[in-house]
Amino acid sequence: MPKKYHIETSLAPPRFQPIGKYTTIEFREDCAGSCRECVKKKCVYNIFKDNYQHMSSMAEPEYVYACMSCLRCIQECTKGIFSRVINPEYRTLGDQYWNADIFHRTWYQAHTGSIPVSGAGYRGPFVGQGFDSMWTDMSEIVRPTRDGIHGREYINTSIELSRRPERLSFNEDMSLAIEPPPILELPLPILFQLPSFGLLSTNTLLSIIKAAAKIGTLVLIDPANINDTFKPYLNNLVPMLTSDNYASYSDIIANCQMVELAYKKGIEKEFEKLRNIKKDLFISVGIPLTPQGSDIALELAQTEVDTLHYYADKDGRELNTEDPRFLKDVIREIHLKLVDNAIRQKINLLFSGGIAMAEHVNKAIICGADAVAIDNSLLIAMECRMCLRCKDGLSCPVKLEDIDSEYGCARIMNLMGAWRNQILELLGAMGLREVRRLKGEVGRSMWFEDLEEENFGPIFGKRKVPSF
Amino acid sequence: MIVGEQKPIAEIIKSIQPYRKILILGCGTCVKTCFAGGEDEVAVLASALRLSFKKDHQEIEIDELTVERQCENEFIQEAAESIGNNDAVLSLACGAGVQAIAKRFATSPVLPGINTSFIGIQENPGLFTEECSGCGNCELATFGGICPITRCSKKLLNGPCGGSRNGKCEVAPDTDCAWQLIIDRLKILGQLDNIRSYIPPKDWRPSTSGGPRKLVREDHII
Amino acid sequence: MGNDIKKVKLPEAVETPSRFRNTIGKYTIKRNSNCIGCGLCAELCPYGVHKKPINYSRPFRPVEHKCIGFKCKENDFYCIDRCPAKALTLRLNPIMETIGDYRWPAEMMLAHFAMAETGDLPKVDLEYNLGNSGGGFDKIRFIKADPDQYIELDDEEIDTSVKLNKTGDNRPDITISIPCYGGGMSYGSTALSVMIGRARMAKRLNTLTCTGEGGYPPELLPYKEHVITQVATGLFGVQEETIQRCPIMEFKYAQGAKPGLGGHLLGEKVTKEVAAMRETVIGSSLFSPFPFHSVYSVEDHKKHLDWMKEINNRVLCSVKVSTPTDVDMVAIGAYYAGAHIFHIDGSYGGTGAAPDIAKKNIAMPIEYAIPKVHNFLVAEGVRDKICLIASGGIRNAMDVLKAIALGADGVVIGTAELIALECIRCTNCESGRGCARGIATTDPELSIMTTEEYTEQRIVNMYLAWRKQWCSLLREFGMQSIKELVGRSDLLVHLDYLDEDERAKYQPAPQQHMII
Amino acid sequence: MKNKFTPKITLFYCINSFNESDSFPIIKDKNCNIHTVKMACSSMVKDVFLLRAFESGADAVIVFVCPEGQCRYVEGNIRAKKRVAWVKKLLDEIGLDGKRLSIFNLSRGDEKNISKAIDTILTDLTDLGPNPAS
Repeated sequence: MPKKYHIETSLAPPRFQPIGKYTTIEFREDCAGSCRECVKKKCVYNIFKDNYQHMSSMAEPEYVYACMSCLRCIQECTKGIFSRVINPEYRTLGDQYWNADIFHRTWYQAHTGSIPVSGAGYRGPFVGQGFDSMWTDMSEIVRPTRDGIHGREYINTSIELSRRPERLSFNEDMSLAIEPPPILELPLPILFQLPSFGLLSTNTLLSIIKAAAKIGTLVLIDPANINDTFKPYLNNLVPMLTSDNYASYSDIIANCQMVELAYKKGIEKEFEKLRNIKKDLFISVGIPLTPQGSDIALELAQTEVDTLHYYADKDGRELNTEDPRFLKDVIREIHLKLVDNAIRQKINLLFSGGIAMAEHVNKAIICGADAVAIDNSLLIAMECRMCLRCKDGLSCPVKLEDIDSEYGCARIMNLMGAWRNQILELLGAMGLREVRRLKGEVGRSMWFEDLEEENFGPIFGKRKVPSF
Repeated sequence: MIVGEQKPIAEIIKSIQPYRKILILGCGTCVKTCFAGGEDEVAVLASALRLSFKKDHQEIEIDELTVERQCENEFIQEAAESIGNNDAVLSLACGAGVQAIAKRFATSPVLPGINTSFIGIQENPGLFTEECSGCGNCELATFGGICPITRCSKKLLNGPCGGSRNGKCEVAPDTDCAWQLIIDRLKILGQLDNIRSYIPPKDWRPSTSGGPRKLVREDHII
Repeated sequence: MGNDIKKVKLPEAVETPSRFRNTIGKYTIKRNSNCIGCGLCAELCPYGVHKKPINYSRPFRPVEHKCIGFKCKENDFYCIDRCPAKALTLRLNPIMETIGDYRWPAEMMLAHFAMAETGDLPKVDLEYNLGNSGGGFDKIRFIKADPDQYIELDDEEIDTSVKLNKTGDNRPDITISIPCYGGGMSYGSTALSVMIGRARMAKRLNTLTCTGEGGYPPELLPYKEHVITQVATGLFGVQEETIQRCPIMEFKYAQGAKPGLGGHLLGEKVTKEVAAMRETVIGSSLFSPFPFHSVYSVEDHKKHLDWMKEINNRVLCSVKVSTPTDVDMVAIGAYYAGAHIFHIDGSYGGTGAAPDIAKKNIAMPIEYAIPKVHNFLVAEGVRDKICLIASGGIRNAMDVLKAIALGADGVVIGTAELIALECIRCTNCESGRGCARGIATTDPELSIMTTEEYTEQRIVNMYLAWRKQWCSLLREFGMQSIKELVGRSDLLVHLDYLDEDERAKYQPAPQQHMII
Repeated sequence: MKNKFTPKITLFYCINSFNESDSFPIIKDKNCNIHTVKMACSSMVKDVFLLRAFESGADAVIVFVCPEGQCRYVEGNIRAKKRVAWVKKLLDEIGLDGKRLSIFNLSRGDEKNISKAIDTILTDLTDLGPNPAS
């Protein structure tokens, strides 16, 4: 039996009271006191009890808690003294793309390592921007995996970030006539990179790096940030270099598996020099995701690069353009351009920016990515609220800079464990045994525009509102 | 229920002066209902006292606890440990509650934090009125359910005095004349005849004048 | 119209108020301490918002969910203006923004509470036909009917029945009186009183309900002619006799909310009763695998149907699948295997517990799947030989009609029935002790919150209210039977497919930003 | 007591009376440390919270509530006002001076009055001096 890859999870409760979604408002004057039916005592989730304990132990008032919204206190209070509002803090949590719901789910996963499960049906909009306008397929009857639960651990999520020869050739004695390039395999199609904000103290970084080392993935990191504490983990670090500065980091490069070079025209000239520092070095080129992305891909794919890493903005959109497209469409374009030129298999495509939920990983891969890199999610896993106070030099409400790296590592591992299980859920439903099979498998997905045209077109005619 | 009102804070401060560790003990029944001694009031008083002592640079430690009912053994037990840990108990219960604590805890000083006002009801949110004097011999049946002993300023049993004006009492003009209420209500009930009969002078022996009262239920004593 | 119109006898609507002391209203009314207890408000309000019992000196706290709100201002009984002490204040209830979601906004839920309470359409101005999801049913409208088409018929004269056996295979002609039947909710997933109450409802309305996967509790036996037995991948609680006693058996391949993922009943939920029902061991986790381990092809599938038909020679077979890209191919496969009913469950459907990632992302919404399957079956020339049933995200009476016009014969309803029982979609069905509102739970303290009578009558009431909406639309289009509506997608428009001036003629799609 | 000091102020506000992110600049420029507590409705400002704010060292406590008649819960701001009055009395009794606590009816974005309200407090505080119980 093949060895099963598994991400160890363990409970890692939050250090700070997470921002709850609801606040119960209480009109105490309407209650003349000692009701034997008091709903506070009967709360199924013991929320009032906890809240009182909370209140009496706090120097400062804390009136917000995580209510599970069954509304029973509101509906059963004999005096009707309760009402409920959405916690004002919750409203301001995150932004349009990184919304409060994503925070809650990420916190939950980082806390428990479990995948978010709930009752009732889907609660969100019919369709949304970007990844929210595609659905993944499932196979109704015939499936190669054994079954949904027991077969799942055999689904393979590993990917490669090393280039492949276009074809093999053999000598007359059937021995290989070429030397195949070395292979870099990651057990998970997810890499880590650092967000553009946050208190990235040694502790914070160490949490991320330890987690990467434990689950066997890589962290993209500015080499200036690599201090002695991180040296034992160099194997899991990918220094982000420029053609101007890499020479001064040769000692680091010599100990890394992979490096990333910032794109500029003619960057391929540096590859050989880099490999002179370390033979078999895997090289990725970091490219901002712009409308020129696919041209650059085609150009670089001919070179000795292993991976192209495209950076979208934090919401997964193109940079430097008036009308930015979303990752979903750009990945597809780049992927197809390489396919059309019969060179897609040679290199690997890595995308980052806006990967906020497990489903984004599958969907990015369906669009044609080999892997994705995540950033903000790593901090959110460590309780970050993305309040960006740190950008103004203000204190962090969850003291991210002081995080214990073992604890931070556990939170990130929990998140990744939960994400991987969700990736498996989707793969399992599709009947796929390998995440590599998913790459560019658009046929195993359903896109909003296609579904509308195919099923509504014959009934309603032509869409007058261009998508949404 | 028993209606009470918190004592002026200055008086409370004075009474707890000799002690450094105080338990403020609330009562979750009557005095909670009149916003004088429930959890919330305990918390407010504790906070105010801490502030007051800190302002004067005095040391004080304050514990907070509210039991369901201070006048009942079962509930007092819950407080035993906290009472033992403190120098004194500031009880926010009615006089009965304060004494119940004093009876159970022989060596702990108990201080009252509440003035027990009367037996009454909440008429409207925030308005409490006295309804019963505990006179020991209930005559409400005669008076249509309105007590002249409690609610008539002069405690008249045989009809109103001559001072009733527009349904208001001459002693306290913002108070309804109890006799006006009695007569109006008896009219509605068709029992106006009730007040034709002469009510003899009230026997006050079952009331407070007879010394401390005691109620013995033989059937409950084993 | 001739005299041959048969009148339908409908069950009686019985006022069945909320189980909870305080109801939730769109509006909130506060009575402050200026109130002099004159009771004028109680005399004035025809909706029963204010109550002042005889002999009681002051009005009770207002019954907020009955208040019709600001539009009452025009009436001479508007309590806010008439109160002599100016003691009343009317506001939109701020709690509304904390309830509901894009698919089931607060107003749709409150309206269903009201329907389930009264058996009639709500008097309060609530939007109950459209959700806020910004697509699918929420953007589809019926065209304005030609006034000449209108037919004058009583509700009792309109036929809303659906024939479930169209094959002509000499098996029973089961006909249900409304175009809806109840979705599978297993023993253990809901309170037993809810399960039995739903069966009683099915009997009263002459429709069906379904056991779900988890066995056939004997309490259901009195209603056995109205109970579908589900055969799902775990085969839990499936016995020869449960198949012998049922009018319809349902082969569940997948559930719309979690397509392609099996089920998993946690060990702690496998109580003595559940274990006995499922013929398993107490306390050990139960997996419903995916897919049927004995079905890897249409031929395997046919074998199963034949097996069922052999065990019970009057049973009809339903095949329940979710909605992948090739759902049309699966449909035709099911037809050739001998299914009477092909049941597609869309991806936005309900569940007791499913990974959020599955609920949102796997398989297509039902709005696409219905025309896809319907048109394919038509093209194959077999559409009139199989009954097409849709489910998964069908929330209200208009959704039912839209689904039928898109090509379904009828629908299966799950969530809406629970909403009638005052589910508020808090989504915690499985967590902790289960449903805090006593619906989807077997916790001994919580599950006694619902009774069979309550369940039965609330759902009957809701369907009676729905039926009024169905009849009114059918009348508009001059249809005497709901069967005439099947596949009439020409009567539908989609707002996004209209020019702007044309679109303005229809009610716009609600597009409110929500915090969910 | 009249030495210059940087006052610590705790500000409770109802979200309909004040928007921290919009009006933050006003606060930032004042010569004081302001700690803010956001409330969904001003009726959530219980008396004990006001006292606890003083206990944790505030020199003054301000409550911003929405204009009268505009509370979404009808009476929330009136309740807040009454509680503030009650706590003011209590503060006077324990000798902490009720002037340290004040309440203002404001609407979102009314920056002139927000600024004025804080200035009033700061002026008062120059007379009152630091919280003697901090």
